[in-house]
Amino acid sequence: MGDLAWIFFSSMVVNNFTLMLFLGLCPFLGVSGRLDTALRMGAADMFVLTMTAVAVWFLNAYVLAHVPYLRLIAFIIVIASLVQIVEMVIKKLSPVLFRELGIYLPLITTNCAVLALAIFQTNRGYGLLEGLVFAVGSGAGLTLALLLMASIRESLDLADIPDVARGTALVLFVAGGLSLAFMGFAGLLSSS
Amino acid sequence: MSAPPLLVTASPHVGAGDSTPKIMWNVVASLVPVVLAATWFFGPSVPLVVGAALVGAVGAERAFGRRGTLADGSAVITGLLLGLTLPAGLPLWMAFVGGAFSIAIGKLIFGGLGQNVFNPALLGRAFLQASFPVALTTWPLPGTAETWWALRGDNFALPFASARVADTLTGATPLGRMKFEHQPTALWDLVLGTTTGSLGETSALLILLCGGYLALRNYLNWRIPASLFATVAVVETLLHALAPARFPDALFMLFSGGLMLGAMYMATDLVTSPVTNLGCWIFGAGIGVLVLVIRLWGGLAEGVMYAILIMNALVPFLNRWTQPRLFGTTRIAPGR
Amino acid sequence: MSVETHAPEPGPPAPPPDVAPARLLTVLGVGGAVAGTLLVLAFGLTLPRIEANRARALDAAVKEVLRAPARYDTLFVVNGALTKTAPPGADPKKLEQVYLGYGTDGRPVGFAVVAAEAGFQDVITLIFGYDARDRKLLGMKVLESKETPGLGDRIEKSEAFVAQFAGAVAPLVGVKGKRSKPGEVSMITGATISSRAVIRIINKALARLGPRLEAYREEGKGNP
Amino acid sequence: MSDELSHLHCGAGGGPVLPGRTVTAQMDLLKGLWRENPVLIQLLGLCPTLAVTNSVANSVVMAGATFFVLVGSSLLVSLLKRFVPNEVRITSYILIIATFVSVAEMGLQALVPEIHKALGAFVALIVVNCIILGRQEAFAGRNPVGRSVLDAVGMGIGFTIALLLMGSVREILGSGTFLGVSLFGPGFEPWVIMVLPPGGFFTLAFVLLTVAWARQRRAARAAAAGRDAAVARRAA
Amino acid sequence: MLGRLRFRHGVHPPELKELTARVPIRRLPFPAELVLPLRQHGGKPARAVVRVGDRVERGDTLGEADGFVSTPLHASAAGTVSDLGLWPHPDGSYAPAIRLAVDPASPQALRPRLVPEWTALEPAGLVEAIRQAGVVGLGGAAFPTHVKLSPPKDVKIDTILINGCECEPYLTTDHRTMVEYPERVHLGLRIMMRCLGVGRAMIGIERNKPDALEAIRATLPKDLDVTVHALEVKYPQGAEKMLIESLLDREVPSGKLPMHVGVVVQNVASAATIAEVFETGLPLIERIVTVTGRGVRRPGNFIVPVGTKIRDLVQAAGGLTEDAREIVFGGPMMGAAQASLDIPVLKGTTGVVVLTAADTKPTVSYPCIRCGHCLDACPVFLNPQLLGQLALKERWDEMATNHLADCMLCGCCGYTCPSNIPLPQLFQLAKAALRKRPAA
Repeated sequence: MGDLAWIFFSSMVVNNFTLMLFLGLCPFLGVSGRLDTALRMGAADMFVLTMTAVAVWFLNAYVLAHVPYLRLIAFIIVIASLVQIVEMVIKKLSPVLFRELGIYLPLITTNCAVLALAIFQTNRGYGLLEGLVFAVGSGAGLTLALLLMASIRESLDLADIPDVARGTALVLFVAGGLSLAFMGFAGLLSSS
Repeated sequence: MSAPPLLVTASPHVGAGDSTPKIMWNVVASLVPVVLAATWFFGPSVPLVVGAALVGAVGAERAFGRRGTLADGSAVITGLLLGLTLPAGLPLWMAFVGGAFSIAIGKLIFGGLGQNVFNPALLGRAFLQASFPVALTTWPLPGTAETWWALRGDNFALPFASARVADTLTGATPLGRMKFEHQPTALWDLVLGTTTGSLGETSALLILLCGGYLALRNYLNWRIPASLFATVAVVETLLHALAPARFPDALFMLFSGGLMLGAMYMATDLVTSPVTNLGCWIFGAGIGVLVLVIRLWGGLAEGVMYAILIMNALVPFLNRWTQPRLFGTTRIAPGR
Repeated sequence: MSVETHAPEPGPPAPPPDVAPARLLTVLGVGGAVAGTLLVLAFGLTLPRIEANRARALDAAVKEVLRAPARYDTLFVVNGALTKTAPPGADPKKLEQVYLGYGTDGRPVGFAVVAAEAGFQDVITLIFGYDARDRKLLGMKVLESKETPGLGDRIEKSEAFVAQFAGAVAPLVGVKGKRSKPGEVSMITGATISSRAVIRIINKALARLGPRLEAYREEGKGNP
Repeated sequence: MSDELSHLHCGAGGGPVLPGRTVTAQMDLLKGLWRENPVLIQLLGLCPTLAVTNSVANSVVMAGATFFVLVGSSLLVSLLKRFVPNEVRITSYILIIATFVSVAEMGLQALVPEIHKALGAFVALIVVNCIILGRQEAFAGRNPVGRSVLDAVGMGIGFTIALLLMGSVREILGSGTFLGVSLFGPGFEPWVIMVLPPGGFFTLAFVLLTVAWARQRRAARAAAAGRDAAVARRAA
Repeated sequence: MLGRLRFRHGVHPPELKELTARVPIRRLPFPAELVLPLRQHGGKPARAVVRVGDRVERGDTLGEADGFVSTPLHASAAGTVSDLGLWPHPDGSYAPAIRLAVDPASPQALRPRLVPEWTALEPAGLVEAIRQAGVVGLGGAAFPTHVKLSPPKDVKIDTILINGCECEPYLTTDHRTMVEYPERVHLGLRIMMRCLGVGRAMIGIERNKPDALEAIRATLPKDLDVTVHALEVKYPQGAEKMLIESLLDREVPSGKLPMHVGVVVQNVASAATIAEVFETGLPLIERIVTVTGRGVRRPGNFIVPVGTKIRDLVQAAGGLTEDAREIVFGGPMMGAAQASLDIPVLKGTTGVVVLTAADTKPTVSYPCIRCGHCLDACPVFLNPQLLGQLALKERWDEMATNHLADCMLCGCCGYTCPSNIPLPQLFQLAKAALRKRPAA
C-alpha cells in the first residue's frame, strides 16, 4: 500500500512527467494556452495512459519475453492503434465527448509521455496494479502541469511581456519556475 | 476674473492617499527592524549578505527595467526579502546572483511590477537553493563567534568559487533537528530568535510585530496569514494529539523555520497572491497544508518557500474560481 | 515540437492512382520483413556485447563490495531459501540473486546483495557486501540513483561516506556528526534523506534476507 | 494512424520552395543549420533538447543517435516513396523510424553502456521525436534520394548544434567541466541547478530569448537598410 | 421589512462638508447672461422653440420635450435670446444651447401660475404637470421625474424611498434643503405618493447630518406612513441600489431597475422641487447649488437660476484662491472636471467643488499590483482589477462578459487604487466602445 502511494505521488509530483522529466512537452507548450482545452487534453492523456498501462502489461507478460527486439515497435503500434480504437469507440458511444476531445486524441499518439510510460513500466518491472497506479499518477501529473500552465498563461495574456520573451521562451521560463517549485516535493513519502 | 490654468482629470478627483510606492517603502521600513535583529544575532555578515542581495536586485532592475521603476521600491523589497532568507555565512557573490535572478527572471521577464507569477524573492531563493545546495544549508549558530565583529562564514569568497570551510560553529535548524534527530527546540528560543536559521527566520515575534503593522495599515491582506496560521495550528494539533511522538506540537510548527517570514511577507506579496478575499483564505490554507506535507512527509526539513511558490502558480486559478458574486444576481430579494 | 509554430504545409504527395489491396499488403509485408530482418540482425550482433557489459559491471560491483574475493558463486533466492541452482523451468534471470564470495583460502567471506528502494528523488539501487558470520558489512556501492547532484549524489561520490560501510555492524544507525559506535553511519550534511535511504535499504534487505544468509552459511559449512 | 495527425502535429516546416528559384544542394544542406534549425527556429524536438543535455557527452551521443535515425529513415523513405501507398504512409514511416531507433538503441547499449544508462528512455523516445517524422512528411516523402539525405544531414547537424549548445552551457556551468574535463579547477562552485530539470527549462528559455533577440536585431537592421536603399533610390 | 441600514463594500472618503454644512442657503442676484443647454436631463434633448432676438419672461418655455423620456426647458430669467448655437457643455463637449441676455431692468417677478394647484389634480394630471414643469432628478443624474412616476402597468410599486444621503464629499445641497425646507420635502413626497398610489415611504439620511435628521423628524406628517432612518456614513450610500439594500434589504437584480423590486427612489431635492413647483406655480428654473472646496474664498449654498455660469458662481463665493487647480461639477467622486469658467450650471448640477493643488490626486499612475482593494470597494461586487487589465488591452467583449454593464461608475475603485489607475475612466471608455459596436 505504501509502495503504491509512493508510486502515485512520485509519478504525479516528485518526478512529474512534464516538469521534471520533460515528457509530454508538446501539448504542454502547444495546448496550454486556454484552460478548457488544457483540461480536455489532460483528461484524454489520463485515459490513454491508463489504457496503455494495461496493454503494455499484457505485452510484457505474454509477448515481448519472446521477441525483446520488437519492444519499441510493438509499443508504438499498440499505442497508435489504441488511440485509434479509443477514438472510434468514443465517436460511436458519445459523439459529444468525441467533439469535446476533438483533435487531442490523435495528438496523444506522438506524445512521448505515453511511450515513456510504457518504457518506464517495463524497465521498472511494474505489475498490473502498480502499472495502473503509475499511469494514473503520471496522468494526474500531466494534467496538473497543463492546468497550472494554462491558468498562468491566461493571466499572462494581460501582462506587458517584453517582445523578445513572448511565446515559447516565456512559457519555458514559467515552466522553469514551476519545475523549481515542484522540487519542494522531492523525497515525498520516502523519508520515514 | 481671469481663468486659472485648470486641471481636467477623470473622476474620482480625490484618492485614498495610498500609493504603490508608499506601500512598498512602508514594507521596506517594516523590514528594517528584522534586519537589525538579524545583525544582532549574526554580526556583520548580515548587512553584507542582505546588501549583496539588495545590490543584485536593484542592479538588475536598473539594468533591464523600464526607466524610473527603481523609485517604486519593489526591487528593494525583493532584495531585502531575499537577503533575509539566506544563511549568514553565504558568499556574497551568491547573494548577488540570487538578487539579480529574482528581479530579471522573477519579475522583469514578465513585464515588470505587477505582472510576475511567482514571488521574485522566493524564486531567487529557490534558484540559489537548487544551484548551491551546500552553501544554502550551512547554518551558523547565533552569537557563537568569538567577537560580534567576526564574519559568520566565507562571505568574501571569490565569484564562482566555493566557500572555504569556516571556523564558525554551524548546526542544524530547529526543523532539521526535529525532523532528522527528533530533538525539540525550546519555544522561547524560537519566539525570540536565538536559534539557527536564515537571517529572517529567527525571530518569529519581531516578524509578527512588523507584519502586524503592515496588516493594520492594510498593506497586506491579513486573511492570508490568518488562514495559514489557523490551518497549521488546527491540523498540527490534531496530528499531535494522534501521535505525539511522530508529530511535533502546533506551536513548534508555527514558530520554527520560515513560516512567520513566509506568512507575513512572502505569501502576502500583493502581486502574487489572489485578489479576492475568498481566494486569499484558500491561498493561505493551501500554503499551510503544503508546508505541513513537505515538513512532515517530504524529504526537506522546511517547505515554506516551495509551498508558497506552488500556491503562487495556483493564484490565476483561484482568482478565476473565486470571482465575487455580482450584486443582485443570486440572492433573491426578500419581501417580494 | 509545437503545434502552433509551423507554416502551413503543401498537402501530402498525390496518392498513387491505383491502390490495390494486394499491393498494399505486399509493400507492408516486404517492409515488415526487411525491418524485422534488420532488427534481428542488430539484436544478434549486439546482444553478446550488451550481456557482456552487464556482466562486467555486475562483476566489478560484486568484487568491490566483497573486497576482491578470489571467486564468487551466484545463488538464487527460491521460496525463502538460497540454492545454488535455479529450479528447473524457472528463468534464472528473473530470480533474485545474491552472490557468495570466497577468499583465497576457499572460505566464504560474505554475501553481496542487490537492493533497491525509494530515495530522495527516485529509486536508489545499490549492492552491499555482508559478512553473515560477524553480521558486519564489507562494503557498499550505489548502482543507480538520481539523487541531487552535489548533494544527494554524494552517497555514491563521497569516499568518506562510502568507506564507513566497510566494517559497520548491522543493523546500521544513521547519526549526525561523528560516528562513535561500530553500527553507526555518519550521514551527509544536507543530504540526510539520501544517506538515510541508503541505510534503510541495507537494513531492510538484511531484515528480509539476513536469517537466510546466516542459515546458508551454517549448512554450507565446509562445503567449498 | 490518421493522416491529419501528421499535419496537425508533426508537419514540420520544410519551407515552401519559392517558384522560379533553383534549389541547390547547398541550400538543402545548409537550411537546417540556422534558417530552419529544427530546435531553435522550428521548436521541434524540445523533449530531448531539455532532457539529455545535462552533459556534453550525453548531448553528443543523443545527437548522434538522432542523426543516424534521421538520415537512415530519410534515405529509406525516399527510396521507398514510390512503393508506399498513401493510406499507410505514416504507419510505414513510423515502422521505419522505430526500426532504426531500435537498432540505434541496441548499438548504444553495446558500445557506450554508461551513457545509454544516463540517457534512459530518451533513446527509445527518438521514435516520437517530431523532427524525424516531420522531415519524412515534409521532405523525404516527396523528394529524390540525394536531396532527402542532404536535407536530413542538414537537419541532423542543426539538431546537433542545438544540443551541443545546450549541453555545453549546462555542463560548463553546472559541473565546471567540458566532456568531463575540469575547466576551472577544484575551487569552482558548480551551479547545480543547470543539470537539474529547472536549469534545462531556464537554459533553453535563455537560448530562445537570445535567438529572438538576434532575429529582431537582424530584422530591424534589414528594415533600416531597406529604408536607406529606398531613400538612395529616390535620391538617384 | 427594514434593512440593516448599511450596504457592503464602499469607501470612506473624507467628508469635508463642514465648509458649507452650516451656511444658510442664499439667493444670488441675477447674472448678466444665462446659458441653457438643450440637453439637461437623461434622454433626448429638448427642442428649441425660440429664435434669436425673442423676448422671454421668467418661466416661459424655451424648449419642448422631444419624446417621452425628455423634458421641456424654461427661461430662468426674463431677457432676450441672444444666440442659439454650440456652447461648452459640462460633459466636456460643445452642445446646442440657448443664450439669454438677462434684462437688468426686469423685476423678475413671479408670473401668474404656470403650474396648476396640485390638490385639484388626479394622479395622471399630477404627473403631466410635473412633466410640463420640466422636473428632473436633482441628485445628479437628472433623469426626468415623470418617467419614474409612470411605471409600466405590470410593475407594482410598494414603497417610495427619499434619498437624503448626499454621500458625495463636500456637497451640502440636500443637507441644507432638509434643514431649511423640511415641509417641502414632505409635501413633495405626499404628491409623489399620490402619483404612484403608494401608501408607504421611507426617508434615508446619513448619520453625519443630525440637524437634517432632526428637522425632517420634527416635521414628519402624522397622516402618512413615512419613516425616517439614520444610515451608515459610507460612499456611495446614496446610490439607488445601495439605498434600497440599506433600507429594505432588497437587491436590485443585475440589469434591472429599482421599480422591479417595487421601489421608486427620489432625491430630497427633487421632492422639495416638486413641492416648490406646485407652491410657486413656476416650472423648474432654479436650484440650490453648493459652491465649495478649499479653492474658493467663501464657500456657500446658493439658489441660482439654471444656466448661471461658473464664473458668476465663483464670484458669489468670494472668488478663486491662488492655488485653485480643478473645478468639478458635482461631487469629487463622480463629478466631471470643467475646463472653462463659462460652463453653465444645469438642472442636475448639485455643486461646484473647487479643489486646490493639494486636494487633487497625483496624475502619475503605476502598474496594477493586484492588491485587491478595488474588489473590496466595489459596491456591486465587480472585479475592477480584471476589468481594468482587460480595458488596457482593449478587450471590450471580455469586459462585457465580466459584467461591465453593472458598473455604475461610482468611482470607489479609482478612489482606493494605490496605483492610481483611472479605472472609472477606462470603464466609461469601454462602455462607449461597446455601445458604438453594432449589436450582434
